[in-house]
Amino acid sequence: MAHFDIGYRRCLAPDGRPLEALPDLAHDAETLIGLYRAMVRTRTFDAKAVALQRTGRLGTFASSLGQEAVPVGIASAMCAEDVLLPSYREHGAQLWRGVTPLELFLYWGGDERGSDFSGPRQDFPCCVPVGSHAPHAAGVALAFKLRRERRVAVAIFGDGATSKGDVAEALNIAGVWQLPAVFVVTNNQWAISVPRRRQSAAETLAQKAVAAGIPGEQVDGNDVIAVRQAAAAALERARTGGGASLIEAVTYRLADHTTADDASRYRDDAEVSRHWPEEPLIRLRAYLAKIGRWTKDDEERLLAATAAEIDAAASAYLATEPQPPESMFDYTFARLPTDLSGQRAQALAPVPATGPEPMTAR
Amino acid sequence: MAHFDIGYRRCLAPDGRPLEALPDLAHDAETLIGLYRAMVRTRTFDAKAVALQRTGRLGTFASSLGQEAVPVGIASAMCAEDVLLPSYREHGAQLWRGVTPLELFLYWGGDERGSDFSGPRQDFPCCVPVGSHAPHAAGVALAFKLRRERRVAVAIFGDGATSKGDVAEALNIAGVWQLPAVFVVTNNQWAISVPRRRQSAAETLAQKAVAAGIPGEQVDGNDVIAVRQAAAAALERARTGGGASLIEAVTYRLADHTTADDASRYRDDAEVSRHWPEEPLIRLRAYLAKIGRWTKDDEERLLAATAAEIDAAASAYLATEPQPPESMFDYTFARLPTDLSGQRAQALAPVPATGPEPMTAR
Amino acid sequence: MVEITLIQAVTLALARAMEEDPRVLVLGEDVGADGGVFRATDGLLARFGAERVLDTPLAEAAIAGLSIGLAAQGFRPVAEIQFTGFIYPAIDQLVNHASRLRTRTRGRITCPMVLRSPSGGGVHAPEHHSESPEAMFAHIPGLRVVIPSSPRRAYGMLLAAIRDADPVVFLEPTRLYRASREDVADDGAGLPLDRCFVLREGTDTTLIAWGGMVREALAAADALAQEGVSAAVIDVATLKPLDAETIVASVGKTGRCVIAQEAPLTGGFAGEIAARLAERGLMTLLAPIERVAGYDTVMPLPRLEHLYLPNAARIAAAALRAMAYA
Amino acid sequence: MVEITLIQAVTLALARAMEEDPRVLVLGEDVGADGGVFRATDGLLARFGAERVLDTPLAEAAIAGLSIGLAAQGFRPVAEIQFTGFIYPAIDQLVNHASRLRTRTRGRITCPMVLRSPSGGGVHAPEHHSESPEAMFAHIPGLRVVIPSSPRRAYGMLLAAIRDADPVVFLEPTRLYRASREDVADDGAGLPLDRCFVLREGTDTTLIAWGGMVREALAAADALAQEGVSAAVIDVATLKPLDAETIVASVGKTGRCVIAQEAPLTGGFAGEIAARLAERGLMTLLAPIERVAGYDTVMPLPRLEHLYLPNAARIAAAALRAMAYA
Ligand SMILES: Cc1ncc(C[n+]2csc(CCOP(=O)(O)OP(=O)(O)O)c2C)c(N)n1
Ligand SMILES: Cc1ncc(C[n+]2csc(CCOP(=O)(O)OP(=O)(O)O)c2C)c(N)n1
Ligand SMILES: [Mg+2]
Ligand SMILES: [Mg+2]
Repeated sequence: MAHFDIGYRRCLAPDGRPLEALPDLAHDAETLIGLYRAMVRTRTFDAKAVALQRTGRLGTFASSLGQEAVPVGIASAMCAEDVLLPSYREHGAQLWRGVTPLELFLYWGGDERGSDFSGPRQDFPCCVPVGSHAPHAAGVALAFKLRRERRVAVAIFGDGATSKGDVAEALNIAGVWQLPAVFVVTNNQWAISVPRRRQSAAETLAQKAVAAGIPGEQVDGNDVIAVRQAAAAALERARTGGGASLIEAVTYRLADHTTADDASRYRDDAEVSRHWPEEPLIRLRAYLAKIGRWTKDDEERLLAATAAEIDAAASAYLATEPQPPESMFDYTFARLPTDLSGQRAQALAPVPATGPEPMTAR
Repeated sequence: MAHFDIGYRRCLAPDGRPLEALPDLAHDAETLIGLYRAMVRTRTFDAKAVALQRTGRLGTFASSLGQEAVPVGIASAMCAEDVLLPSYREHGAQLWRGVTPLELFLYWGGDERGSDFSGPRQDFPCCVPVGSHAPHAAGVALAFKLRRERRVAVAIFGDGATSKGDVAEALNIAGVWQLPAVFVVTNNQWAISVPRRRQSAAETLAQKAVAAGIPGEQVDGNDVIAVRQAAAAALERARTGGGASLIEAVTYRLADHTTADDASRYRDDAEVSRHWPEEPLIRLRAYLAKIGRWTKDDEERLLAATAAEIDAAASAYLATEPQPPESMFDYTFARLPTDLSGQRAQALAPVPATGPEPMTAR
Repeated sequence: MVEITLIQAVTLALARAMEEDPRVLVLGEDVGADGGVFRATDGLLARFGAERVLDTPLAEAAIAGLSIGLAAQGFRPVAEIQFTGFIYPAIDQLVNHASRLRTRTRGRITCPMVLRSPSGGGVHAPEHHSESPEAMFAHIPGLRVVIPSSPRRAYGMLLAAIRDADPVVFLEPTRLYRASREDVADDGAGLPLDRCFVLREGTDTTLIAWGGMVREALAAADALAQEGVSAAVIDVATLKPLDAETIVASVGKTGRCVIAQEAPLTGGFAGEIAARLAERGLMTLLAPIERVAGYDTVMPLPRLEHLYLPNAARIAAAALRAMAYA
Repeated sequence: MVEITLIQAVTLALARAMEEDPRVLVLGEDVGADGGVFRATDGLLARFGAERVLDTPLAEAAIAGLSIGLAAQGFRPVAEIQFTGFIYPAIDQLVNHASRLRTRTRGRITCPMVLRSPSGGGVHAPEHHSESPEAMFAHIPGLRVVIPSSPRRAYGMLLAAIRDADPVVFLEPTRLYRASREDVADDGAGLPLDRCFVLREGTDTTLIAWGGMVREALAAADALAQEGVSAAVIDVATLKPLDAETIVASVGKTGRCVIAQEAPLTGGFAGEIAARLAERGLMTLLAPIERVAGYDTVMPLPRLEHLYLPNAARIAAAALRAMAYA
């Protein structure tokens, strides 16, 4: 016989009211302000990216509107030497870890240099094939374990990803090898048009951990304090030899799936409206205001500064020349094989080429 | 918060002593004798197949020695119109359902006609790529559900298979769509050389069900009464709209993985010896003897009859001419495409071909 | 008869097939209320209900595996893989099961299923959304591989694929989805799945293409005509089983050819066609067989995509190179 | 120097690589105590310990994915997929990640990993144990595809593959594992991964093969010699990147060729080689390019396997057909 419990963690109510005994973190206003700034920065980046896409100056983009507490909460609990393996909706975590807004714009603008992070050099690039980075996290964690480094691999993916075999395989291996890895499910209730309840009959997604014999926990993903606490606990466990765990952060995707999506085809505006009051910025701002650490002025200054930073990055992005044609070839292998050098020469020859078409599709 | 329990079912102790309150089935001696006969028949088939392989007259073969209670217990709880999706070690279930020993010999002898079952026409052939038939079971079950048929798809696979993404994907889908499917893990403690504890940190394999939100149960897989009871309950649930479930039958692989394997490389003989007293035939025979329904004479008559049947099938197998060369082509598509008819003609032309090499490798 | 796009033709064929055969089901990610990310299944949920239009969980291997189970049970599943960049987890099911259930069971269990997927680049899509892996599928015995390149062919070939008794991988060139319109009669008429389509006759050279490259080949033929070169254009359309006859016959007449594929050169299906010609048409060739293909590199992200994609200019240039021979 | 088999050469190379580079790890199903089902990793666990020889759970996609994570972190994982019939679930990781991490990150993250797998038929193995899917891998940009066909080449090419900075799919012809012995010096010398091996010079025709077909090509050359036909034999060995020069040069001299592959004909790598010849060597060809291949059918179960597999006789017959030309 075996028994399992899946816990749920929440520190602040949606209106910012503290619940029960708050963790120490909740009394560390400087840190909370840092988290708030990061969430605002993420939202500002998202808004700018959507605007650029709408005006044909960026490719298809996946906004994290309303989910900012998850990537920020997770990343803020990580050490610099840990490795992040994000999916495509974790700009918040990437920005926290030092990926620059310019790099992110480049990536989403269709330029590989955007994944050549100047900051966290070992972090993985965005993973588009859903869930397929989960096994990489196990591999990175195995590397840490074998080298006896106190580092942790952190993979973030969505509720939809939990249906993928890759994720189950990775969790299982991380479990049996007690790897220093933390897997985070950003349950934003939707995988494009498929609602959470039609993705799995599991009452929680945290219980995917049970299949792997690792701890699983659900957390209010709009409560950045709770997310960070859960992440800190999981990271600490991983760092000290306690093995892998799974965190399900329950949030809501307020935006369309991507700029190529029209969510009104499959969900009511009313549903979206119902979730707005629960979004994470309101909550932390209200709490900070309640404890006297955030004013309207602070807010305005922050918005202005963030907008200026992101706008400058956008301008730099728009001013960036495309890579030269040979860049197509020069990173395929460490050394260009003979068989490819002919193709390279051909591509560089002044052959007639049609110009780039306008950026439209998804 | 969510809670889960994984139960364990056992009816007879290894020495045949009844435990607690026995189910009705345990008092139905005719049925039990049928189960006993089926297990003996399975073991006889296995022994013959190994003997044929050892003498170069059969291909690589996977024996189910010691695990007979699982396939027999499961198959005996199924209805004829249910569909079985076996892996490669479920001869016991196939034989129960009407696949003939001759067909099984043909299959393991390298002849496709062995999968053209005369009996259960809709049962799937053996599945060699581990776990890859689990999604087929979900598809078959979906067909039943859509047609509103009271039928169940039953997939059987090993402890190793539970690490495969396919199995997790299939369980999850069967869960969310409440499909009439039963998934059975034959946990025989080994996946070739990898012991159960190094396959997963999960305390039980039954708890893989938790990830899918379906019921999971552990059962003593050497206790055919318990296996059949568990199967009957899961089948009934599936048949009456209650959805899918998972049964972990805990048993032990007494044989080498296959005839190509040498288990002494990775496990002690002592471990194997320790498990012999728990094997399923002893147990049921002892119980039947205890309740006065099985004698030495019965045993001898059964062994003789079974040996005669299996020997006859082996002779028929050995006397079966190979298929004609055109059989390679004639089942590739419903109608032979022009592009293939040229190849067919070429293959049938009296081209020089080397003869078959002796059967050796794994 | 109405002028419709290729994607609309796909929808029309799906609806027709579902109308005429209750065994036909549509399944995949977002095929229901969303109508598919490209709208291929738009309106089908409303019309045929949730038991025939199934939104699956996010699991491509299982989508293929489910389809196999359904097909084995007599349904005619038409599964959508959202982009071919995500089809790879389904390959195991295609190779090891879908394509060989018939042969493994000597015809007892069969697998009449269609796996549809938008394929190819040219639409400035994100990473992994511009793949052209058709050659991988064309190497799998027991599978048909079909790529339509016009609304009419999409309609007729999809109907034929759904009606076929065996598994079909049906790749739809994303960049042609809305590229042009054509009159398509919703008459339920299928098109053969073992025949190339000669789109244009010609005497000097034969341009051979499929999918997104067909439009480029036609444009190249126009350009060549300006230079006084008469180019035949063949849409291969069904890669497997291949209609080598039509190709060999055309090249037999013209003596020259250019085979265009969007996929990376090495190991692509253009190689197979070139090999067929080198085996069977060698003696009629006047010039080397030219292949115009993607480079053996990962397709660049959108900003440089146009430098990667073969186009009419490259095809025409290759044809002119060949014209330089006798 | 000792006479060893191909499988022993694999073991020797693995041990050597592990000895000389602590970053080299071996992982896969049953690679530990069991030493691999073919014994490729025999003795490595005892010698290098459980932190460098890892028995994985049964999950091929994850084996590839783990290797990617390890490689990104600077390890040099050598993963075993037990049979190529079970490699398909790993394709997604190879296509979408291993082969493109370098290009996606402009060289920031790389993926020096080797995926080894016994490949091909001819050993009377069960279903799904006789696959030859090399062409699928050879179509993936950013991947190397290597198939040794002798103990020495197995040793040298495996060492080179492990030392290579990029991912390599290393397919080992099962039927050659114990087919013959050869002196192999354990000198740590790698062999190039971008070069074909000319095993025999010849003047009338060129026999081109890889893997299990190399032995058949050599036997065919012997048979042809008896008929007075001088056949060069080339072991392609590295399919990607392809050394087209060596092949074109040989066929340029002989004017005729037979390309032998065990895989099904259509979409196989022989097509690529034929296409290269048709592009670059066309004008020197005296006869059509002959391909001898498996049929476009699922490989039959062992009882009929010998009827399916291309062999020396079929290769020789094709060569003689070509000899009939001028
Ligand atoms: C393997 C794979 N299949 C399909 C897709 C197409 N796709 C992109 S995002 C998405 C939904 C993902 O949902 P979820 O995992 O919940 O993440 P979210 O987008 O909500 O952040 C799908 C189906 C993909 N990228 N990868
Ligand atoms: C996908 C896949 N990978 C590897 C193999 C090779 N293989 C055959 S059986 C086996 C072990 C299976 O173990 P388990 O699932 O416990 O079943 P058992 O053999 O014990 O019945 C392996 C690795 C395979 N058949 N399929
Ligand atoms: Mg989601
Ligand atoms: Mg087992």
